[in-house]
Amino acid sequence: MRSRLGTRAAIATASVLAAVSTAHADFWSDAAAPYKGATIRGVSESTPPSNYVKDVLGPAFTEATGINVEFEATSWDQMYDKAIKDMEAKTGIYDFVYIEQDIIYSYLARDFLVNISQALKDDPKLASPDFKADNFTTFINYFKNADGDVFGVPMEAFVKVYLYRKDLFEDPANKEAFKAKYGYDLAPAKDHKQYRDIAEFFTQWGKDNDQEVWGSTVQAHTGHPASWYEFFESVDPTFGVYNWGINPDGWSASEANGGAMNSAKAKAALEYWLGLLKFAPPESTSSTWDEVAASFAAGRAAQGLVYGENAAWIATNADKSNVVGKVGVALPPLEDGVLQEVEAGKGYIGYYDGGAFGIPYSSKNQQAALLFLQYIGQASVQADWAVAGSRITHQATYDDPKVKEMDAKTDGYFTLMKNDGKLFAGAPAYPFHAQVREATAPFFYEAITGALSPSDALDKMAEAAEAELKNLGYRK
Amino acid sequence: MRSTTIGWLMLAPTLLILTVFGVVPFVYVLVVGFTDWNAFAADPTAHFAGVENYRRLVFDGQFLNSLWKTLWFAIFAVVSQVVLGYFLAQLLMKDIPFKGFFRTVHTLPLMVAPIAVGATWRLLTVPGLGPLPYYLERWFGIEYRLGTYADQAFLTTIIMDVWHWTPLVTLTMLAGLASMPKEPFEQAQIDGANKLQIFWHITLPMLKPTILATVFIRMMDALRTVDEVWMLTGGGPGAATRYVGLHIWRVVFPKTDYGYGAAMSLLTLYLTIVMCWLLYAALVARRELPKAE
Amino acid sequence: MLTKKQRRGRWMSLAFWIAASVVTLFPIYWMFVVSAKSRVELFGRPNFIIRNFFVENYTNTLADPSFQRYLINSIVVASSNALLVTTLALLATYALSRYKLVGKENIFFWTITNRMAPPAVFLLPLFLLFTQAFTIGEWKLYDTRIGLILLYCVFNLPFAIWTLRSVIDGIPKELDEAAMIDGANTWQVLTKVILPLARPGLAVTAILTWVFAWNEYLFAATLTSVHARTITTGLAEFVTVTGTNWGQMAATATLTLLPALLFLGLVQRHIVAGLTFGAVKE
Amino acid sequence: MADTENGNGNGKVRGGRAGFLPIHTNAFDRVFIGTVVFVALHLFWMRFLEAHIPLYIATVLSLLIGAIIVARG
Repeated sequence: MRSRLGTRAAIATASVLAAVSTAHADFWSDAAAPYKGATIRGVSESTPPSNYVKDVLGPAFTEATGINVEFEATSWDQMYDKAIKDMEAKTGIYDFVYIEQDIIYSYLARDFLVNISQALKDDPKLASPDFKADNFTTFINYFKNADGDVFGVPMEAFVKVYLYRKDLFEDPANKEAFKAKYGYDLAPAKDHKQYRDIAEFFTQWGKDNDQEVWGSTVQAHTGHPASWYEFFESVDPTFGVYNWGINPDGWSASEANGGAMNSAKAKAALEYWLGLLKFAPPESTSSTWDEVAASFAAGRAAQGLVYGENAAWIATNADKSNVVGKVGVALPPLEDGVLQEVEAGKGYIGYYDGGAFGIPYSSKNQQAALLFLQYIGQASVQADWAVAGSRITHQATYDDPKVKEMDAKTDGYFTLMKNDGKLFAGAPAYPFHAQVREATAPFFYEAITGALSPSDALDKMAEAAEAELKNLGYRK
Repeated sequence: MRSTTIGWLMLAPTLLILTVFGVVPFVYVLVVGFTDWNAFAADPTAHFAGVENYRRLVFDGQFLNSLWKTLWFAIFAVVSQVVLGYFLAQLLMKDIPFKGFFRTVHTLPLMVAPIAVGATWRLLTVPGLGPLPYYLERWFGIEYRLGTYADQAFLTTIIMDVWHWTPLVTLTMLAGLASMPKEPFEQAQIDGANKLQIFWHITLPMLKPTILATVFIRMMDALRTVDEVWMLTGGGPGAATRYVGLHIWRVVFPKTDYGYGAAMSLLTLYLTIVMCWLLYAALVARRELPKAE
Repeated sequence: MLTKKQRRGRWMSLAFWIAASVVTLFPIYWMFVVSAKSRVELFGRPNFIIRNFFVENYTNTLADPSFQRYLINSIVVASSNALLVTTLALLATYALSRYKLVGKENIFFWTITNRMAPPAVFLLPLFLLFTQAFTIGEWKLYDTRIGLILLYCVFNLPFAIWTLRSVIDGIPKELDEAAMIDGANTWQVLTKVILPLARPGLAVTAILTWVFAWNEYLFAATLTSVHARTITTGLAEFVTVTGTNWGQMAATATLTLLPALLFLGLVQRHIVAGLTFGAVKE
Repeated sequence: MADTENGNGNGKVRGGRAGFLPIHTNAFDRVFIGTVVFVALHLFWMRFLEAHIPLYIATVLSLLIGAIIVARG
């Protein structure tokens, strides 16, 4: 939602930023002189980090350069529709667009975006001395092409982590009862069996104590892609099925053709995930990422996989969350052998999510937009932005005192991101991301409602994915 | 005598706007419907594909299913609205205290934006937040989960539509009832007809034009419902409430399947027009009949 | 003098209407309840009582400059569209009703088909038209209020023509013919004879048109960006972002409803009068 | 209006005429009906018959039907 942290803090921060920019006044006002009075327009999803750009960084940039920024923060679906339509039709409405990590390959395949590295090389007057790709975390690698040129300036990055309720897990009575029932100590789950046991245990605990508490959140909306994402990006990999089980060699999905979408591992993963619904709050089949975070914040779940952008406010903001100070952060539970595979560089254990701002080729104010993207990519603006939106894109941001303070309150979420971020990965490099998702999702929803068995659903999905890939002309 | 030129001039702005904003996009869609254009295909340019899209469509189970769902949704919703609207209009004809107040309250839902209707009903029906699932379970032992049970979701979309649009039907019915002459009713009562007979032989035939017009306009809008359902269920669970407007939206936007989506919407438009034309023919026939006798 | 039976009937209807009003109001009341609570208060068992009004949901929305802009845009777009549509529809229906025009029944039906199209797929061509075809130099129809006002005619004109048709047909031809014999020109006939007689019908058409335009979402969301966004698109912005902010969304929805309510209150009398008039000649 | 020769008296009257179609039609209506039939026949053909009989037969057939409707409907 619109970050209200934002507006109030905005004034204070803006003045700080103004001070910062006077230090660099030479560069920003000099470089921007030819574009003074121009207006650049951008579109993004309305998230706390975006709203920070809208409320704080945009106005600060205008003050430093005289370039106006019109920032359209809208819903996720709308943001995609409009950005894609604009670039597809080359209308030139937007001068910078939000690029979610998973759509970048589609955009690169279509040459929608300006090569930022190249543009700065071509016009050195525009290149800010502060802007260096090396300052960023490895997340920026997702926005590079094969030659290492940057096409997007990361503005937010999160990992989807395993959140659990510390208060429940550390309660001695619970520990004892758990040990008595399952024969091992109650602790954040390391593997799927433990996770399931804990989910079962706390669901029963909720019933016995007449509390509205269930074992695990499940992001299982039966009409929204969120559920599809949770499975393919966060659950399937922990069973050792990576990149949706699609084999780029011939673009096959079914096991018969060399893919893994309907492999035994994938079927076990889906069965496990659907099995969690028994131990999930009743709203789970209507839950997208938003409701999962809301359920966890309401204290209705003992554990769950939650997108990182929510971790911070769940753990710290008492206006929005019932579980402030009670949240633990850990790595997702894994099947045996997956961690070794991942460390050997073969896969990943969860979703590294986020996005960047890029410049469409059709933009008519590319130079002004370049300046803006460099402005928000400065090291000096990162820490406040990180606190407002719990996002980190610069390596150095981790060491900022404000961020460290936040890190302590969130049970080390930022530390986990810093140390284990490498185990997570963004979406696979497919240009047909949304197409395959939409083609297979109907069967997936049927699996959640129980109309299809996990095995049948995955078989049908593999078939549908291959048909779609053929139809699109990738699969021969 | 009246000059037809002036008549055409008066029609001209309407025709112009409808042509520019209605026909031009239609022609565009018509053309795209014969291509294989998908923005993220291996070859993202559009190529002429003949009737290939339509050939795929007539075998597309998901699309045909969503058509059926939409049709049933529209029929159930519109029939309930007409029955309920008639009943309420009859009651509003009677002399009751605070009639104006009740009428205003009854008209309220009409004022709520469809997208807000969807949001409001979502607030009502989400487990853990909304009162409906809570009290249904508590008082009647019904497990109410829109995300899980297809029938419940389907029914809820109908109830939501009835809640939203019955007021419009009531108002048109009220107008129809109020304008009916009194004599036939008085005569029938003198002749000793009972209530059912009066309804069947006098009220219904006289109200028929109003009913048909209402059905026509409501049917048209029900068949293109998107906003409310998108907000409430997103088309789920599974494809239970993925009505054709929503289905097309998913194919055209997230999936960027422009060619196929264009074909799909043309086919839907075709079916809607044919259906409405039949209704319209019935309506016009009705209007001309008294003169013919 | 009421008989016992009639009196009982009155009480029964009264009881029925109270019950019906509760059912009608319940979702709206719930929306209001949600809008008056903080996020933390909403967790747990549903509670219909508002203990302490959480004004922040409202103040946040109201203080947001973009919200104010959305509100103004919505008012401008809906009102202009209602005015334009009612005027054009009056002219069109008058022409269809009084002139011998070739194929007018077909024209009438064709205008209505414009309301039948599934909106989703027309978004793409309209987007292209708005951004590339309808441009003058740097100026685009995209993200302008005038663009929305004209576009909403596509589905409001058919509706208006449909409603007004019976109104105009209901005015005896003899009246305007008599005026013409007295030397009135077409414009005078329209303003002096037709307009006063059709006023209730025009009012109801304008009201419903206004409501449709006020409530439209899909086109407004696609064809505007910053300057011409309407209030319904603002509502949708609250939906898909981190930890759905139900309270503020409900507050926005409630605020969206208010102008429409005001409108309804002002014109309530005309609604029924207008539709009644329209059906006289059926 | 003297359109009672068409037993059911069911139809649009102004400028129309009575053909074999159950309602009175003008040229516009008949072209419309012809188009509707044209499209319907093709769709059904693709769904049920194309496996055995090529589609252009449907085209020929529906053009024929369309011509009859426009001429005599």
